[in-house]
Amino acid sequence: MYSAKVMDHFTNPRNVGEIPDADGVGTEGNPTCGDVMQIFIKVKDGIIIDAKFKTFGCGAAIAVSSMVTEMIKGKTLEEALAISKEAVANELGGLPAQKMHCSNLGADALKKAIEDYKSKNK
Amino acid sequence: MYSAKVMDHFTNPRNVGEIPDADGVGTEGNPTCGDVMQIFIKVKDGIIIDAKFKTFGCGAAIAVSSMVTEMIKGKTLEEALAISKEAVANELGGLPAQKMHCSNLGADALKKAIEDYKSKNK
Amino acid sequence: MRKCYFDHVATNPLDTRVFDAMMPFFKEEFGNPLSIYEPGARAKEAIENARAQVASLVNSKASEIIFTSSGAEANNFALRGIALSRQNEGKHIIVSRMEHHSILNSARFLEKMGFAVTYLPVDKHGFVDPETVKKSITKETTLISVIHASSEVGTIEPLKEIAAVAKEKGIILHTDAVATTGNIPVNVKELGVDLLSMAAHQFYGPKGAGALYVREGLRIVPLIYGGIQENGRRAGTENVPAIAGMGKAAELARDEMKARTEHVKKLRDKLFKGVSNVENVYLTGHPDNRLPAHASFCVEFIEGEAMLLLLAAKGIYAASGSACSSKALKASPVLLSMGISASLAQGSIVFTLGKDNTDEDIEYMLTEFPQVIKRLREISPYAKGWGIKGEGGECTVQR
Amino acid sequence: MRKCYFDHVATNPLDTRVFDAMMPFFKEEFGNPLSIYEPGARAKEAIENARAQVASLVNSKASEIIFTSSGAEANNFALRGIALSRQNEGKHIIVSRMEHHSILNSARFLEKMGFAVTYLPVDKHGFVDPETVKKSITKETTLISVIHASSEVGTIEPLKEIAAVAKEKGIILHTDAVATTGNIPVNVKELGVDLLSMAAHQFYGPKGAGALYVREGLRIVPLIYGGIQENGRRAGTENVPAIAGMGKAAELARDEMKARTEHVKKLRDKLFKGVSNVENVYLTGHPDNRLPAHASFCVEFIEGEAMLLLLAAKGIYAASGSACSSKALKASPVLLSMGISASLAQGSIVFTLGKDNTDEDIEYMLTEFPQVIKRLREISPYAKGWGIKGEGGECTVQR
Ligand SMILES: Cc1ncc(COP(=O)(O)O)c(C=O)c1O
Ligand SMILES: Cc1ncc(COP(=O)(O)O)c(C=O)c1O
Repeated sequence: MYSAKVMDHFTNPRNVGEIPDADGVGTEGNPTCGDVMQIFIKVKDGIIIDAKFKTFGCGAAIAVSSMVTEMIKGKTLEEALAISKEAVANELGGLPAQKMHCSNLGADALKKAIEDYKSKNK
Repeated sequence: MYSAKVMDHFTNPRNVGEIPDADGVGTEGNPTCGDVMQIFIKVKDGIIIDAKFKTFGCGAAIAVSSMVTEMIKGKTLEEALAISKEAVANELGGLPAQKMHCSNLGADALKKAIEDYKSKNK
Repeated sequence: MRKCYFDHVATNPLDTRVFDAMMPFFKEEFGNPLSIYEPGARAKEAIENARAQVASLVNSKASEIIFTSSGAEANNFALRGIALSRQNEGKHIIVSRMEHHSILNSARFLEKMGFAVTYLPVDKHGFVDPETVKKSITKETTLISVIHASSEVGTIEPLKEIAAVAKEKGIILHTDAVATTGNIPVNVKELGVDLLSMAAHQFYGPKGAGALYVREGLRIVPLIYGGIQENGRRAGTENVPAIAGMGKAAELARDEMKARTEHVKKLRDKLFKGVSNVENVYLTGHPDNRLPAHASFCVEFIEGEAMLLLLAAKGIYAASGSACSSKALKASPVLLSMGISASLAQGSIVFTLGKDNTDEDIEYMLTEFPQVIKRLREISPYAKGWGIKGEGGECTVQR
Repeated sequence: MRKCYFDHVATNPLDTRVFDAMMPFFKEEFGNPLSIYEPGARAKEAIENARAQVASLVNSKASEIIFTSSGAEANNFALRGIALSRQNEGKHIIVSRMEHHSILNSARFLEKMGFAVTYLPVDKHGFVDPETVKKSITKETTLISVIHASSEVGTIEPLKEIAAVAKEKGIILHTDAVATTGNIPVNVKELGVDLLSMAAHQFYGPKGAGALYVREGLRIVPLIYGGIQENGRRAGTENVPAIAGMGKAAELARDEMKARTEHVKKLRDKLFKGVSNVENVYLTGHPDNRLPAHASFCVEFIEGEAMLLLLAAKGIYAASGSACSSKALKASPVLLSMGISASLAQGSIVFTLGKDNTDEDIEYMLTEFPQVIKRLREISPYAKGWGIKGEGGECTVQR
């Protein structure tokens, strides 16, 4: 069902956890009907220097969270904002069709985290 | 499907043929929808001394004809008239339900042969 | 005693290679294809592999193949599924008089549900006339179903021409290709059909697996509701080994079709020639435009079941459309619709050959069959004077 | 790595003895049961033999058993076949919210055809209340369908009491006994049902064979029309090997039921005990009045598919009713109807044991499962502070 890369990120997720003094936190999803992702970022000079996540959800949701946090580290906020759902899925070697929309919340949670950072640093 | 006795009478039918100078001939059935039996009898002193048949029809019809002609030889006309469809079927070790009514015409053809004889000898 | 199986239209023997392809899915790989763990995933893979194989046999996309449990299920599904899905556009369907019971009785069910059904007449060879199809179409017509080839008389219908008529009028066309798929080329694109039924056991595959081709984009109401198997179009835990077997059988049929056809046609023509020596035996169906393995006759003055039994006693297995040999005790409606009289139809006998039949089988049959006819004619009140002719008689339907 | 198959509710492994009983009908005895010659007759005999074996398992007459291709087909057949055959008497049917999709979606189809359907609520254990059934009955009601036991939560319904209500009102009662037949005693007379669905692959029989018990004298409209197979009630060339296998599986289930039940119940209770040590894991369904091989839970703070995948990586195969693990992406309606919240239902996990599971399987599972939970809770935003408790927690649904 899942690609080897998805299974790798699911079974050995990178960046699990919270950042207590995060510069931005974004949550996306809804536990009553599916997955919930929470992304924590640490930003320095407009660059994401650390990222962590907590996720309630299926294998795809956990792999997506892991992948997104990997992808954004070292990126500028603008570069990070440009990451699309498709980009995450591609990086994972693809996701099953029915998982594309409901479990691929990483980019959305990330956007919220960046917005959170920006609203705090206006 | 058929009992061993039916198969025996079907594959080795007794009394096949016509009696050119028959005392009575009876035909029952309809070739457009099923079986037709023709029974020929020779009568002496009220006793059936010979019987033959010709049949167009399935295995059951042929076996029934063979059996009926066997059963009536040596019998009085009254005894022969008393032979029922069930009696023929029993003598054959039973017939499949759907064959009981449509292929078991031997007793009817026999009755017609006896009537034919009687009408000629009034 | 020699055994000659000449009833391939009833069902085929299972090809050993097909059985081998089924084997793993009985025991080790027993998982449910819906399950997300490995054994389930392998069962799923087997099904998708089979789907591609079946699609390749009929030149469709894999996603256009829905597996069923039999040809009859595929036919019920097609007829009722399309009639229902399009009932807002009209409640008239057209079927031919050559159809299998599973189409005819589905049509009758639809009649009870308020649909109008036209039963297309056929000519003496069993052909449906595309012109008649055209004339039968009304504003209410949503579906036409015409069999690809009759299993009873072998006649192959002019489907392309019928498809042209259907297309012109924007009407869905289904064909029951149970007797043809795997036996002669079946190409959904070339035929121009929207739906097509098939059954694995008709091409050396297992019993318990059939399929319906449904052209992409066509909406069909399920026959069996439930889970999301077959994309929600046919529920029920999949019969994985049977489906895997159907796939393998489809692959073999595609690869070996030409050789198989040549083989059975040669034997069948030998059979035709031999039987033409018997007087008052009439070929049913068209002499040339017919299934290559199919030889069907009406034998005058005698009845089919009696022939079958005497042949079987000699190890020769065949079929008949006589009233007495059907458990419903009705003469084959197909034979009657071709204008064959009920009494001649009583003498129906059908030999359908297969890849494993041999020249010797045919020779054996050609010595036994005339004797069976002779024996039964000796018993028949109608056959005075008839028997085996010395020279060739005419071997066509003469009514 | 140890492989623990704990998903018997999805499908069972095929018993070797069952496979052996099927074998002859793949190759040598491939004849069509309708044929009148010997090979066909032996196939027919195999089917009738299997019919008697299945009848004996559920205490019916052989003539009351109709073979189908699956449990889903039997359910569709029952619901629609009875609703249609009795539609002149009324167009209202009653089903419970515990039903399988094949019942629920058939009911929805009937709604589209103009029937009214009542969906019976259930309590927190999943029980249908016979009083509620009684109150739901109207003058129009013709059919009630209540599952014998839920495959999702294991709860066994009070069918006898429901049958008493149905009988009093002269209403036909169907039960989906797919999860029970062959696993616990199923006696159509004692249960008092008029129709009962079953599937061979749920008691170590093959996929591709199911059956519907239809009480003698009850008229039912066919689902699959065609020839005269199954007395004209279910058309299609019979899947002879699968049917023969279902018969053998029924015979074995009857003979070995007691021993199998004792075995799985012992293992299941050990599993219950072990899992009760994990905090915030709730048993679903009734703790006692449930299928003996059935252990189902909701694990708080984490999601079912993720558990399934991590368990599968350890060779442990289970099922879940979570939205993410269903391809329809909906949480199990059964769990929701029992009052379990959608977010708790996301943590659904179901272990169903079988005769070949061992003590060691359970011990292995009891070491791996808590670790899987722990790992996922570490990732979960909701599980702060939760993990494995040292002592026994309460193991029942607490909502
Ligand atoms: C309770 C219940 N009913 C019906 C079915 C459908 O049976 P099948 O998968 O054989 O079609 C299942 C499936 O396992 C089931 O568990
Ligand atoms: C032309 C045709 N259609 C449909 C069927 C029904 O197929 P099945 O017996 O697989 O249900 C048959 C049976 O052999 C057939 O010959």
